[in-house]
This record gives sequence, structure tokens and C-alpha cells, in this order.
Amino acid sequence: MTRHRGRGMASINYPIGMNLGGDPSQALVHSNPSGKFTVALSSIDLGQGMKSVTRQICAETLGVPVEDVYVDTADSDTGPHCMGSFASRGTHRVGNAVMAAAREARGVMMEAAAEELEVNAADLETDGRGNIHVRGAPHRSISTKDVAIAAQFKQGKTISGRGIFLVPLSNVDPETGEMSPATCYAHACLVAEVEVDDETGEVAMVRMDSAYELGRALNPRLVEQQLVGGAWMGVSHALYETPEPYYPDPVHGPRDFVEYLMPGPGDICPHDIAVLERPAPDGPFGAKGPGEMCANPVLPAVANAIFNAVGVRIDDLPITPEKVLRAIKAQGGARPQARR
Amino acid sequence: MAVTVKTFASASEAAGALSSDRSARYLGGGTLVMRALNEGDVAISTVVRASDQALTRIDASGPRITLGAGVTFARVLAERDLGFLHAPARSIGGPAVRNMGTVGGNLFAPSPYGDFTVALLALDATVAVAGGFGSRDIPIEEFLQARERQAGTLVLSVSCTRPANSEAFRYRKIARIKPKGGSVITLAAHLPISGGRIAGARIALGSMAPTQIRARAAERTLEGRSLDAATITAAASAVTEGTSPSDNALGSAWYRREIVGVHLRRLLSGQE
Amino acid sequence: MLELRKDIFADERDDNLKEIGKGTQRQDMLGHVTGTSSYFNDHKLQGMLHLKVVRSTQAHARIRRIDTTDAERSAGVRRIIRGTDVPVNLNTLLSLINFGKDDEPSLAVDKVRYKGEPILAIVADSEREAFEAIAKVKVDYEPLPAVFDVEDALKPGAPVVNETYPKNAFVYHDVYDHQRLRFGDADAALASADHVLEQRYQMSPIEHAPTETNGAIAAPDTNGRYVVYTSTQALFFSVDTCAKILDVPSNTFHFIGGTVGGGFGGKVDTLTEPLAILGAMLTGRPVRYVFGREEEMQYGPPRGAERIYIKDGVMRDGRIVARKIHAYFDSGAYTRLSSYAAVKCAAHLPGPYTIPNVYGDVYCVFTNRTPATAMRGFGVTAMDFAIECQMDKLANLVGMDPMEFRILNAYRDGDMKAHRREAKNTALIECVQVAAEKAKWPIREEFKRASSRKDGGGSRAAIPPTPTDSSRTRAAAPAQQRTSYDRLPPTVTREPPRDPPPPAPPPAPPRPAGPSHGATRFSSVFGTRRR
Amino acid sequence: MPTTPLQFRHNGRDVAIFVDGGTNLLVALRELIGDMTPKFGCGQGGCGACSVLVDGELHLSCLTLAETVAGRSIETLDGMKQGPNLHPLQRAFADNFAAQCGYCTPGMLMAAKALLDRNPAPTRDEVIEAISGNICRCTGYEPIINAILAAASGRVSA
Repeated sequence: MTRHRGRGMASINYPIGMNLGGDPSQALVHSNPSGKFTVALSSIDLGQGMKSVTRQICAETLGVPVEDVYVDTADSDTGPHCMGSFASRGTHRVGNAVMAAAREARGVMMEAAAEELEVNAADLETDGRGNIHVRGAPHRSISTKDVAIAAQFKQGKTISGRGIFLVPLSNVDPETGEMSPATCYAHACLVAEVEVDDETGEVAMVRMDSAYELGRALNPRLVEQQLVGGAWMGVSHALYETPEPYYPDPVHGPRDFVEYLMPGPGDICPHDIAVLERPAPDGPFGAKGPGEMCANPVLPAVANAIFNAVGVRIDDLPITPEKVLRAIKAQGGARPQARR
Repeated sequence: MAVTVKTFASASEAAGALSSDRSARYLGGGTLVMRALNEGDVAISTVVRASDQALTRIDASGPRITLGAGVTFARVLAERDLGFLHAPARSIGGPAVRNMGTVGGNLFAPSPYGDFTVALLALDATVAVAGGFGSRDIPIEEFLQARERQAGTLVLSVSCTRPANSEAFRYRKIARIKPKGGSVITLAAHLPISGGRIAGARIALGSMAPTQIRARAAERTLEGRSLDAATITAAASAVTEGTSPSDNALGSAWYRREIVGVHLRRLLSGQE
Repeated sequence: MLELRKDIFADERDDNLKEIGKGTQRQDMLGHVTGTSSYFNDHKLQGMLHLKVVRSTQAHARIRRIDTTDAERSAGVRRIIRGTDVPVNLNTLLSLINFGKDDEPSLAVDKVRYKGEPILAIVADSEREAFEAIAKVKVDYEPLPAVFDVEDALKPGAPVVNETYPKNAFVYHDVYDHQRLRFGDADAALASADHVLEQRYQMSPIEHAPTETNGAIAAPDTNGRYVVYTSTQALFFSVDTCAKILDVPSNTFHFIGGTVGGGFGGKVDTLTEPLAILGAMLTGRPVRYVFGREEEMQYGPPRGAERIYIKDGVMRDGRIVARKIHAYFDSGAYTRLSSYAAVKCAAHLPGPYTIPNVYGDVYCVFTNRTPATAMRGFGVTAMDFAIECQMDKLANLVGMDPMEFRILNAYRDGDMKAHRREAKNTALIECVQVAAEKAKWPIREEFKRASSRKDGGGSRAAIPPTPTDSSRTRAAAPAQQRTSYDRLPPTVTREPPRDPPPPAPPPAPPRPAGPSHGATRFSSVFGTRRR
Repeated sequence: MPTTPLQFRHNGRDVAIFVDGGTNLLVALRELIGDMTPKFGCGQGGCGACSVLVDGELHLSCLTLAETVAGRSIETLDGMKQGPNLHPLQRAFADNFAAQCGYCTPGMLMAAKALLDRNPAPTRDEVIEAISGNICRCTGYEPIINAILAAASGRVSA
């Protein structure tokens, strides 16, 4: 028997947004004359889905179908300032800015509709399908397209809104470190199962089970993308990656994708995910940010699973077969721990 | 200065052009030369090609097979008569690299590449090269030892004798990444059996020395014996003798020495 | 497989929404699957030139002489850019938020501090011609001793990597070579703990490895402006960085980006844009500067290495009573963003657990390697690895199940965190419970019944008496000084060190009802807005 | 100035260009023909972002000397749509959310097409093998594998 299975777990939290705040984002929302909305941003979509999630936030806030919204980013001549796409700030910071802009635009839209329907704007609601009607009287209705035409050509109103979101900058006490680093935190717990070859030190992933709490899954498919891809990156960080394989000795740095190790499509394992939603009081619809924290629990969970499998603790990342093998030899062989 | 591309109808003309120009490289599948050009290797200013059909010929009908230097790994894989070479061919690159990379080019691929060559070394292949004065056959071992000086020579083909059966030839590439990754070590073993005894064993290793090498000490432990557990153990413990692996991004010399015996044992005993 | 556990925290949510919560297709998916999504490099400009840089072959050396005679005569070369051609050849990224001192040139002038540091930029008609010219540049180096280990770098007499920080450590609050966290009396608690466990953890650097490498195309536009197609992760950050380095108003630039082939933190540093624009300014032609893959891997900034020491005190019943941490961020040769990561790391201590005594010193250290930057999980990934491995060892030490051990020590609503803010909206316990359930990992009934919303606060909300460090006396002396990176108005002065807090803190933290960010009772190294 | 004339078929259309010696097919397609669908990811043959089909075979355009494709047929993602309709693989990638940043997607789709053109009903392992030369840094590969299997079995949206 040279291959041993083991399970390990880890739980983590993660701050949302740039540490200490002071990182504003802005958004502009405006309608064209036929009631189709554009969101102008300077935020970056790196693949995380910035354009898509802000589109949904805008549509929900305006009360229009998502197809009626298009997000345009990032052009420094037309998109207002955003601090950038990092620090899990996209959904939280930019999402809030878009919500604020959409709220303002919705206000004008409802006023314009009220004028057309000759009612009080406070008595109107949107149906989410492109219509505005009197609450409790769906037949007294006008389409957002007709409202936009009326606003533009008859009433001389601009259905538009500006939004900014800023968590004010926190100071840091030099002596105690007292500070307000973040306004909300995402959470996760992950269980990793591995198989360790005690003659070669090779570690193979068997499966993962996880629970991620991220405020609100604004779009579960986008969340799934982040969590699945992020856990893969976590495995990669745990077992494979570094540009300095002999750190701190700066030698033999990889120069290509053969030498820079990342798990291939044949190294992946089943991953069962649960998503919990405890809304953040200041998140857009309660959302926090799944993008960064999803990788973090994997690293220690894998390390702890290796201990469970063969009884060695590898405290240096990445956990290469060499480190595992050296540790197994140092303790005189594998010492499997109680099965979990 | 742009690169000059010279294309010749015959291999011998290409060989002549190659040997007369120190800045010339022969373009096979492109995986080495085009990469070098893309990465700014200004030592290359001439690219030599040959459209000679002989370079892409496969002769796999008889007991001795010959592969033109320009035969790609995909073509090796498509040839049913070359089944013994499918495992090494499949271990190269991804599908695109196998569609491009060639048997001849692999002879020049530096570590951590060059896995197909490990198989050829175990099979005691012969390398046919065209130099300034016509072509000649060189044992692959000799070719590899002098590889640094072979830049100006054009490989025409490689040939080897077909192993007697599928048990007689075994190959394994140890990579961190599945299903395709760079070699930590690569092993190939040719174990002809005569009267129940191994006769003429050849073990070849990749990434255990600056070029692919034979594990002669391990070969000696196998010679004249049957492939039983004791013999396998003896071979596994002798396999590091004469090796001089290096540290690289994929593993350290220490690690390679530690695992090469384990993997040789598994290879010879048919374990996963 | 993703399962939404709508049953948990249902009372805190309004799920009656129309677009939110739906798995709507990505806005950019059609573009992605048809290959029409437009990345920075997908712009074909007439007469485009190519920029490549000459990189240092030395980890640490004085530059005696740079001979470009042959390179200038090389075919296709349009311009060779030296450090002296860069209008403001010294910058630090976070100068835009008034944090840190300018310490990094765009092109090295008299010294190189890491292997691969750019020395010259060559603009040529083709990449090949740029490579040929690079091969003809002769740089005469005088090698200097280099330092690669973070703890070696902090020792007296270590080679000085970056003269802006002569002690090889970023300076916090004008005073300290580290960021502190002090909460309770960790040493006293360690002395009375049933078990003490001290361990060392290490994370090597990690490369972002986006499939698209860093790059930019800059081109002269109408009316004296420049259009810049960029892979940046932070558009205006890059605009303002370029405006500073090139000493022109920011509205000189029209930056276009937003569709980026992966970033993960590796495209914040604005490395290619300033030189591409300068190349366009000096030649009047479009200029492209894109990293090759080896450049991206070795000289593009990585997630920096970290070394972490944790010393924990734990009682037999599983309660952690003290956690003491020393952490070292390897910033490489220049600051970039590691200085900020260290503060974020300090804020993260001691992880998502309520521990009454916490002590942290986090250092940002300079070594002769590629400068590090942000990456997914910035400032936290390595610390979480260390803490969670340590948690597993502690559970083992006291003979507890690791899941139950987490739940026992987990932070809950109303608890006081070590950075002295109340924990709210917590959900660690529920995550542990659900993960255990999914993994069929048995935990006992009392742990299944635990809740983030129960049993927090009360005595757990107290800020414990926190002794001052002996080093505080030493540290207090220069506290009135200000350095150039602290750009607060001169009227803002540091408050003198306060007396130790009273021994019996109130059960609830002293906290205003509204957000307390930006409270003015501390002096700070953090300014308010850009210059 | 580029001096070597080169003609080949590009997504079913004959093209004629002039290339420099040493120009690779990726540069020829992107900068001389204007087909931006193959991407530069490494220039080393390690990432697959530049993958194209040459006479139906998967090749890396960055490692292909442009003039070697004279007279041959090149397919890129730009030619994958069937008229106005998405190819089943494109629909399957979308259905399965198999793209995030989208940069590896053109190469992945070409690798997948090369597979399905020869093997319409691959196993999961065959799919994994088919994309083993293509790096994706975002998705963790699982959605991509699922998308290709879905396309093969006709499980795609209209």
C-alpha cells in the first residue's frame, strides 16, 4: 500500500473592498429615446463578470428587463472614475454605484410616466417587463419606451442618473492597529480529500466539498464560475505554482507553461458547493464578493488533508512532491491518521 | 534584418545550406525554431526547409522500422504498425504539438523536452544524418553525446528494430500535470527475452543527465535474468548509478534520484 | 455542482426580486464564443512600431555605462529611450492615494535592483528589429552584493536594496518598520496557556499567469491627445500614473480597456502604458509594448512571498487564548503594493476567530527580486494558509475535531475583533456546519446548534487591557516627524501615545452609531485623496 | 517591406498577402488579414490560445511559419459560425458558462472542433486529452469539458 487517502478542512473569512476604504467608484445610467439603458463605467471586466452583474443590478433597480440594459466599459472619456477591479470591490463598490445611478434614473422615469398617466409618481410601479403601471390597476399602464419618448421629446427630461459609492477612508492607529478595514466579510469552509503516494510524494485531489457565504448570489451562474475556477486556482497554489521553485534562492525560474505548473484538465476533481446568503447591510441587494476568497480555504484544507493521509505537515507553499517525500522520509514512513 | 527562409527540394541541398551557414537552423515542425524566433533569438537569421518526401516517409512494414525526421507524432499515432511507439508519441505536448512536432526535432529538444528520444534510445535506434559529405548512420547514443555539435547537421531519419512483443518495450513519462506536462523524469525499457531470460536489456532515462542517457548499471542487473521481484529490486536500486540529474523548475536533482528507482520498479513490475 | 441554501439566513433577505438571483447569461458571452470580444491587442493601427526593453542581467549592480552606439545604428530602430528621457522617472503606485514614497524608476539609471529590471526601451519597426538592437546594447555592470531572504534583509549590515528605504523595510506611520496590531496581553496569556504552539510558515511567490500578457498600444490622436488601448485592471489608476510619470495633464490621454484576458491582480502595476505612450510621443507613431510570456512569468510582478511565524496559546478545553504573529512580506526591490498588503494582513489577524489576546507585527521587506504586487486574496491568502494549518495542529493538540474546534473559536455577531471593531454579519459557523454536512463529516449536536447570531457579544465584546510595548518608548521619539509620503496638511499631528486602557472595558465597544471610518482621533499615514 | 507572396484559404475564402521571412501564421492572420480571433498567449506553443485548423488539423499558429501554409486551408474561430447561427460548440460553451475572460476561448473552441470533427462522440478522457494543450486560467476546465461533451451529445440550446 503506497497510496493513502486523507481529508482536511479549513474555514476562512475575507474582507470586501479595498482595505480601509477610500476607494470610490462611479456610474452613469441613461436611457436612449426608446427606453433602452446604457450604464457607463470605467470598471474592468477581467472575466469575473463585471459587465454582467452590474447589468443585472441596473435592471433590477430600474425595474426593466435585463435585455433593456447594456453596460459600456471602460473608456476614460465616457466612463466616470472607478478605483479599479481588484480587492473584491467590483460587485460591492461598483454595484452600489450602479444602484445609486439607476435609482436616480428610475426617479426621473417614474416622474415622466406619472406625467403621462396623470397620476402621482408614488402610486406607480414597474412590472420588470418594460411597463409602468398604477399600483393595483395594471391596465393604467405605459411602456418604458413610451415614457422615454415622452420624456425626451415632450417633457424635455433626461432619464439618467449618477451614482457614486464610497466607503470613507479609515485611519490606522500606529500602536494598536485599530482601524476599520472593511464593512463586510465573506465566509467559507472547505473540505478537501487527497490521495498521497508515499514513495513519490505525489498528491492527487480526490474531491472537495465546500460552503461559501457571500451575502447574495446576484447571479448564481457567475458565482459558480468564480467558485469552481477559484477552487481550481486554490489547488494550483497549494500544490503547484511558483515562479521561484527554490525560493528564496532565485534560480530555475519557469519561463513557459511547461515549467510553470498549474493543474491540467486531467488533475481536477469533483467539487460540491453550497452557497449561503447572509446579506451585507451595505451590499447591493446584500451582495459581498466571491471572486478572491474562493481560492483561500483550499490551500490549508489540502495541507491538512495531506497530514491526515500520511502524517506529515508541510508548512511551505507550494506543497511539492519533493517536500512531501522529504517529510515522509524524515518521519520514517507514512503515518496515516484516523480516517475522517 | 528579417529572417531569410530557404526552401529546398532535396534534403541534401538543405543539408548543404545548413552546414555552410552558422546562423541557419532547420525548420521541422516549428516547435523549437519558431519559438526561438518568437522569443527574439537573433542568432538565427536563416531558416532552412526541405520539401523532400523522403523526410516524411514511414517504413513500418518489416522488423526494422524507419521514420523520416519530418514525421510528426500524430502520424506515428495514426500508424497501427507503430503501436510500440504510441505511448511515447502520446506523451508529447497536446494535440497541436503532436500535429506539428517531429521525430527529428525531438532529438534536439532540450530538457525538459525530448521524451520520444528516450524511447528511441532504449530501442537502440540509428540516426541517419546528412552532413557536408553525404549521409551516414550514427548510433543514437553517440548522436546524443555529441548533440551540442550537431546544430549544422540535418537528421534524415531514425530507425530501430521492432520489439518482439508489447511486454518487451515499456515507456513511462512522469509529469506533474495531467494529462500533459513536462517531464520530471522519463523512463523507457527494452527487455528482449530469450529462453525466459533477458538478453540485451536497455534502459533509457530522460531528465537524469544533461541529455537522455542509458542506465547501464540497471541494465547489467537485468541481463541474463528473468524479470522477477528480486531482479526488479536490484535494477531499481542500481538505476541512479551514472546519472547526473539537475535541479530545474519541475523538480530537484535530489527528487529525481529518489523517485527514479520507484518508477523503474513500477514500470518493470507493471504497476500503475 | 452548486446548491443555493436559501433556508439559511432566510429571515434576513427579501428574495422577491426579478433580475437579481437569476442565472442570466453573461453580457459578454456571445463576444467570447465568437472571438469578437476586443482586447487591447486587437487593434490594428497603421504604421505601428514595437517597443521592447533591455532588462538587467544582474540582481543588484551599479550601472557604470550603457553603450547604445551599435544599437542606434541597427536596422529599423526608431528611438532608444533612456531613463533620462522619462519626465518623472521615479514613482510609487500608491502615491495616488498618498501612501509611500516614490522609489521606482520606469527605466533604471544608475543602479539595478533586480534581475530583469528595465534599463532601456527600444522602439523599432518590427519586434525582430527591436530584438536585434537589444542584442547590440552593452551595459557595463559593477555587481553589488544582493539579498534574497526577508529576514536576512532586515539584519544590520545587509545590502541596501532600495535607498529610499535604507533599512530594507517599508516605514509605517513615519516610525515603525512594520505595522502593528495589539489587542490584550498576548505574552501573559501565552504564559498561562495549557499548550503553546509556535510554527513557521512560508509561501513562495505566485505568478498570476493570465492567458493574455500585460500590454498596451499607444497612438497619437487628434488635437494633441493620445489614445491608449490597455490591459489594465484599474483604468484611472493607470491614467493618473501615466500623467504623473509623463508629466502631462491626465486628459491628454484617452484610455480604452475594460475587456481583459485575465488579471488576478497582475495588471494593476501600469508597467507597459507609460513607456508605450512615451514611445508614441517621441516617434509620433503608434507604439505597442506587450510582454512576452517569459517576461510575464519572471519580470511581471508576482504575488510576493510571505514568511509567517505564529505562536498560539490554547487551553485543554480548546479555547485559544492568545495568538502572536510575525509576518514578513517579500516586496522585491520596490514597494508597488506590498506595503498596503501588510496593513490588510494586520487587519485580518487573528483570522475569523474570537481570541482575547492578539499580537501582530507585519513587515514589508525589500529584497533583490522582481517587485511583488496584488493577487487574488491579497495580503490574506498566505496568512489564511498559516492560520488554518495552525488551527488543524491546535485541534490535534487538544484532541478536538477540527470542525468543532473552528466552531468553538469562531467569531460571532457582537464580538470584538482585534482591530477593535465589532463583528457583524458573520457566518463562519454556518459555513462550517454546511461544509461538514456536505462532506458527511460528523459533528456533535451542540456544534450543529451553534449559530453566528447567538452567544456573541457580552464579555466577548470587550477591548481587553493592552500593555504598551517596551519598544514603544524608542518608537515614540520620531513620532512628530513627517516624511514626504505623508501628505496630510501639516496641522495634523500625531497624538502622543495614550495611557494603557482601563482594566475593565465596557461590555460593548465604544462606537458611534454611524460609520466610524475616517475617525480623526488617530494620526495616520493615510491621506485622504490624491494630490 | 514584406516581400514573400503567400496565398491560402482563410475560412473558405482565398487570401493573398505578402509576408516577411520568419513571420508566423498568428501575426499573418492578425496583422495582415485582420482576423483577431487567434490570440497571442505565449509564442512558445504552451498555451494554445493561437490554435487554428490547418487542413482540418489542430495547429499552433504562433509556431507555424506563415509561408508553410501556402495553398492550404486555414480555419479560425472567425469562420466557425454557420451563417448567422452559432456552431453547436459555441452554443454549448455559452450554455455551460465555459468562458470567463474569454481569452483562451478561441483556441479552446478550435481544439474542441478538431476533436469533434474526427470523433463526434468522445469520452470525457478524450475531451480532456483534446484540450490538454490549451491553458485556461479562469474556469478550472470543468465547464469547458462539460460544454464539449454537451455539444457532442446534442445537448445545446437552440
